[in-house]
Amino acid sequence: MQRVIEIIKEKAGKLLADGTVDRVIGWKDGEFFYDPTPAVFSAGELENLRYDSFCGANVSKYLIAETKKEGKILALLKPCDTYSFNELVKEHRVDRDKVYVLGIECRGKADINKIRDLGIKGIESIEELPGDELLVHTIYGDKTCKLNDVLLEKCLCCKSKTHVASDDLALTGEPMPEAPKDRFAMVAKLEMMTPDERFEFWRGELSRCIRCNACRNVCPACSCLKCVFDNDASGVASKANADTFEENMFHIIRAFHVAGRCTDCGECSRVCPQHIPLHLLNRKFIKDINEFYGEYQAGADTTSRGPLTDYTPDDVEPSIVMKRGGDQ
Amino acid sequence: MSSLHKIGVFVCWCGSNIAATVDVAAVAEAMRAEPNVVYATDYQYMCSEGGQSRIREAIKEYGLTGVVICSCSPRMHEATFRKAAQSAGLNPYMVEIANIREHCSWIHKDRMDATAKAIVLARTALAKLNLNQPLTAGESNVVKRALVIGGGIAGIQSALDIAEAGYEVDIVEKTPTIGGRMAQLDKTFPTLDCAACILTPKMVDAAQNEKITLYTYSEMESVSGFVGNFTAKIRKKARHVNEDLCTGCGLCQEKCPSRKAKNEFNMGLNTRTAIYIPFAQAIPNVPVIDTEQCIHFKTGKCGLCQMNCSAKAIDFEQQDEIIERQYGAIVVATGFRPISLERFDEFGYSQNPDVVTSLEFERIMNAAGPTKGQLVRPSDGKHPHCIVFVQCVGSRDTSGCGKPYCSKICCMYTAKHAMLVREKYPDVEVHVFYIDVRTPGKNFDEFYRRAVEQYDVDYIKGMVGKVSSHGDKLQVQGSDLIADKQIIIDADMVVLAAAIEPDPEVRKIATMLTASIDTNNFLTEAHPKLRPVESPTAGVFLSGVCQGPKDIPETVAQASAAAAKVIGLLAKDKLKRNPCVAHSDEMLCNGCSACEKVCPYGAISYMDKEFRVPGPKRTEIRRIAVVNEAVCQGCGACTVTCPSGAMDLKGFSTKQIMAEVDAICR
Amino acid sequence: MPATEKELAETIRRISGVDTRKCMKCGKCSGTCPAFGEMDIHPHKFVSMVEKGEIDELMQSKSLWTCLSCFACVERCPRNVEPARLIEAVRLAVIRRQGENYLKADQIPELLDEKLPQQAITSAFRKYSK
Amino acid sequence: MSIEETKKEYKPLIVAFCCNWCSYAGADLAGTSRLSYPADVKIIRVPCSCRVNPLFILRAFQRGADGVIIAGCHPGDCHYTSGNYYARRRMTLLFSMLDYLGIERARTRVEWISAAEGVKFSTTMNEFAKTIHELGENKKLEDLRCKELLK
Repeated sequence: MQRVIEIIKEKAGKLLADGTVDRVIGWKDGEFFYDPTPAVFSAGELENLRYDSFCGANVSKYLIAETKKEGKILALLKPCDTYSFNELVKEHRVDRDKVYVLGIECRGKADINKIRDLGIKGIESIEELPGDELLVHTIYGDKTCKLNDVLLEKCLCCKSKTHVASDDLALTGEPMPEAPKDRFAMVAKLEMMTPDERFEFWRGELSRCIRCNACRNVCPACSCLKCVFDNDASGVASKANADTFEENMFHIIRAFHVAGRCTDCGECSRVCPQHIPLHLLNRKFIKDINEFYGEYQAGADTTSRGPLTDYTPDDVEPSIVMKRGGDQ
Repeated sequence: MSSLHKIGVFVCWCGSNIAATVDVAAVAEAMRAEPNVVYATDYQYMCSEGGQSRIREAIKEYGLTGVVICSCSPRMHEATFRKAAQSAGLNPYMVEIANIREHCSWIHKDRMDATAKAIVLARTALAKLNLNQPLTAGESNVVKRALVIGGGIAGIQSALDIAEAGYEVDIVEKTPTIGGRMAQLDKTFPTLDCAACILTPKMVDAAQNEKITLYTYSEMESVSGFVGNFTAKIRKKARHVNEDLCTGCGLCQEKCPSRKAKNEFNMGLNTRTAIYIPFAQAIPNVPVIDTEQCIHFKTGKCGLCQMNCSAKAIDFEQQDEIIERQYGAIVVATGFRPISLERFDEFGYSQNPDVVTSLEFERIMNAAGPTKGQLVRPSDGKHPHCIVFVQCVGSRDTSGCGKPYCSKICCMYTAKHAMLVREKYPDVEVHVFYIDVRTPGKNFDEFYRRAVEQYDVDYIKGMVGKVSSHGDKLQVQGSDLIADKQIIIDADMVVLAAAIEPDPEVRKIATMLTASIDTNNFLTEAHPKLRPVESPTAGVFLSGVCQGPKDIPETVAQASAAAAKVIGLLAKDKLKRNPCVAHSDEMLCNGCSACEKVCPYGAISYMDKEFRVPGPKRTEIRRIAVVNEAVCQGCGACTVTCPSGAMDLKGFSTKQIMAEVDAICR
Repeated sequence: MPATEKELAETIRRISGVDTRKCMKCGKCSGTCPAFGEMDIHPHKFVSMVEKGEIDELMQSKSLWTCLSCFACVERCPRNVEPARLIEAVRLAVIRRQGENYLKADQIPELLDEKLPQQAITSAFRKYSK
Repeated sequence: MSIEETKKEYKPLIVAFCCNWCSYAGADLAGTSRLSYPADVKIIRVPCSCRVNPLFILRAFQRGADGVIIAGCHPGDCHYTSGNYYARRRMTLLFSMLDYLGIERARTRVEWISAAEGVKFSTTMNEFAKTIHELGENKKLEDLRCKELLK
């Protein structure tokens, strides 16, 4: 059976050759082998294109800048990336006409930390074996592990294996496994804690924040020309955490700004160097939106109104917060 | 920026209203110590000429760049102080009010607490003022044409007055004729003129006035725009009769074989044909085909009307027409209807045809009504010998079945009915159950007393508990509170003074106009006492019962008052706009369209604009939001939905509100 | 037990949950009452007496026990004043004060009437006994 | 009670955002009707409840507010037709988030108060002030740095 990277290269090559697109956005080797980096390739550079279990990065945000340029670009989008892509199209941030979307197969992406957590030390490189198995070359010899045991958080709760935007697909035909985990389980667990326990939990998590802004920079919804936190005129500008409240404020506002627009792509948590589970903030908003205003998946289409730019006269009152689960 | 400010603070005593609880001198002293404050004083009445001249003098003497006034609510005197500042050469939007009366001295008793709070409020106003920008109100044109929604006496009077002043007026009436409720009435209190005799000439005037255009059998489709520049779409429903050709001969009506429809004009007491003119004096005197009843529309057969019409006016193919027009002002005169009595089983209204509402009774007494003015029972056509009137049916009712308010007109029309019955039929015994008889109005109480003293109407202080059928009689059980007795009257007819409610259409229209409406569906005034004929939405005026229960004289007075307001507006060539509008910082705007989605006025549009950027390309095209300042009303919904903070509101900017928060939490 | 009539009136308002000030004195309760003829004090007067604090007279009235608790007055009142609830509360006050039941079990046989529904007896017993 | 004691008595700081058309006018009516509520409540006038940015609320807490209340026109009665509907969604989600972060739920509140509801304004503020008084000082969200600056 043909590997997906070969299908991608073949299709990309053809599209470049016939002039449909003049460049391709995908991934190339990064600093470390487990850290492939989004990159743009022109014809003739395709041999550097990489796609494997570590290509978790979502390239859709790069299309904002890319579609400002001349010509058409081929975007390699995993199913979850297509949601971000749609949301960006909806918000007029990406020019749909300048993108050729190749929806690519995804079997879930690996988290290097989870491989390390399995006790595998001195990792040098990893090879993918058929049957969703990973062959790990270490300085102590080769080890194997199951991809399913080392999935990224966002893949554990994969929202869909369907491409919601695509001009063509690159699939091997093998079924893509569905998500094994309920994505709101942790949110629900937190909700059932006492406020003091929740406060302690978040204090513990958020106080680790070093305000590196990685979450913001990677987030496809955080695509403002200038972030309010960088804008002196906004009155909330701050680059560093000067006190215990700053990171609360930053993360609440950031989550609020993307509420109703966040597709739950999970990039914020993936890139956080402090391993703060930032997706739990976004998922709280998503869970509330679903419960209060009906199921809504940002990026499922490019036309519907987001829940925060919409209303019904019979919406729940804010006092519902007083009546919900968890002790007070 | 803020360090360049020179601010004056003026603390008002409001006589003892503020000074009794707030140490005004201490407030002035505390403010004197604040940065940027170069002058602070207190004075007995800041709003008086003396107070205002102090402001003007201080602005000149100290070269003030801004003024904080600690006084009553800005809703009261903000405009006064802005004017005073402007006359001394200061931008009127460089004035901020600290509300130390309604929000402080009047609600706090402890002098220390109140003074401390007054100082905080003054500092808050100062913090905001430090960030104020001088604002200039833009101007917009005024379309010299008015729209009146509703063609009852209120709408007709407003339209006539506006036309009299020389402006074009359109009346939109949903029924096939103008005239409204008044056209259904028999006599009018307290003078007992016949309603038709005084109304129909006005209807004719409206029809013949060249400045007035009537759109009957028409409904409002949509309204957009703003004061001076509304755009309305009116749906002129298909009458299926060509208005230009029809001569109003009425032959079609005579020939129509479909005769089962309830006659709305007679409150369903008799029937009418499918093609019909609601009543003899209807304007326009052109019939309408009720397509639900018409045999041609139901089966494709018949067509008798068409065959008999020598003017060839019947047009089965006629379609609804949408008329789009610009207006400078809109008068709402949508009127009322009696409430449904479904929830008042105790009076047996639904079970017994001889229990009628007052409006039905009005039709029975009317010479042009279903009984030709003969007082007979609807059930058997017999002459009644005893009639019981019940007042306050569904009015002043907080149980949820009726309306909590007093319907205002029932006491008088019940007295009128009682009197008319007794005059025409002295053999009929008349009893009136009342809770209170409310007769404020010129010659009103005299009128009611005449019913009692001259016409011997039996007024019983008490309420009816139950009406039940006993043979061909109605047994009315009620209390007589003066005698402390429960009494039973065997009556032939019972007349219920049902509460009135605004026409339900008004809610739809209020939404179109963004005019506020209260829990009872009455339109809200801009000020209950001082601006009673204006809606809080600029350019929308209120006429008649849509604003609150009222009788004909009051309705006409309000209609003329609304017309005067409209004339005042249309007489202007330009209108000053509210400068507190949204604006978007194009350097921050992402063009994401979130603001457009939440804007209730459609004031935001987008454009592609070329921007300089670093790099080899030098420029790039970006999509940015643009606010139409003439349409924006300054709610600020866009400012919060904008993630980048590009959208801000002049006069209530993010920085200003943050500064207020900081000042309060200092 | 509250000492003064005024306090008692307050207690009655509280336990009945009736706000007597809402009454607009229309008399619809008395116009509705099927037991009006049996009463010495009529429903509308009940409300005003509680409002004025004239509780002692009320407690001794015949009406207190002739009210059928049919709740017609409650149903019809346009202001949600609920006179019958007030009457029930006064009744309760009497029972509490006297420490004895108005209706005793051994009295029931002599009151029995073929036409009387069982439920009425049970409900009366519940109402008039502690 | 000596002056010292008065000073020590806990005075909560409550920020109330009131829309110009309904709730601010309701507050005016409470004043005109002399319906008292604690001086702890300080009102900021905004054109509409939809002008209230979550930033303002967080900022108030950051600067030491113990409670924040937003008052607007009743749903359906907004002067701008729909502003309070948007505010309702925003505030529901924001309050739920604050609760999720462990901040006491009762510190934030939204009330719909019309221009005619002076009594409701006063009772709401009395109740809210009482709740906040019982909750005590807001320690979870306060920015200590701001307190330091004051000293």
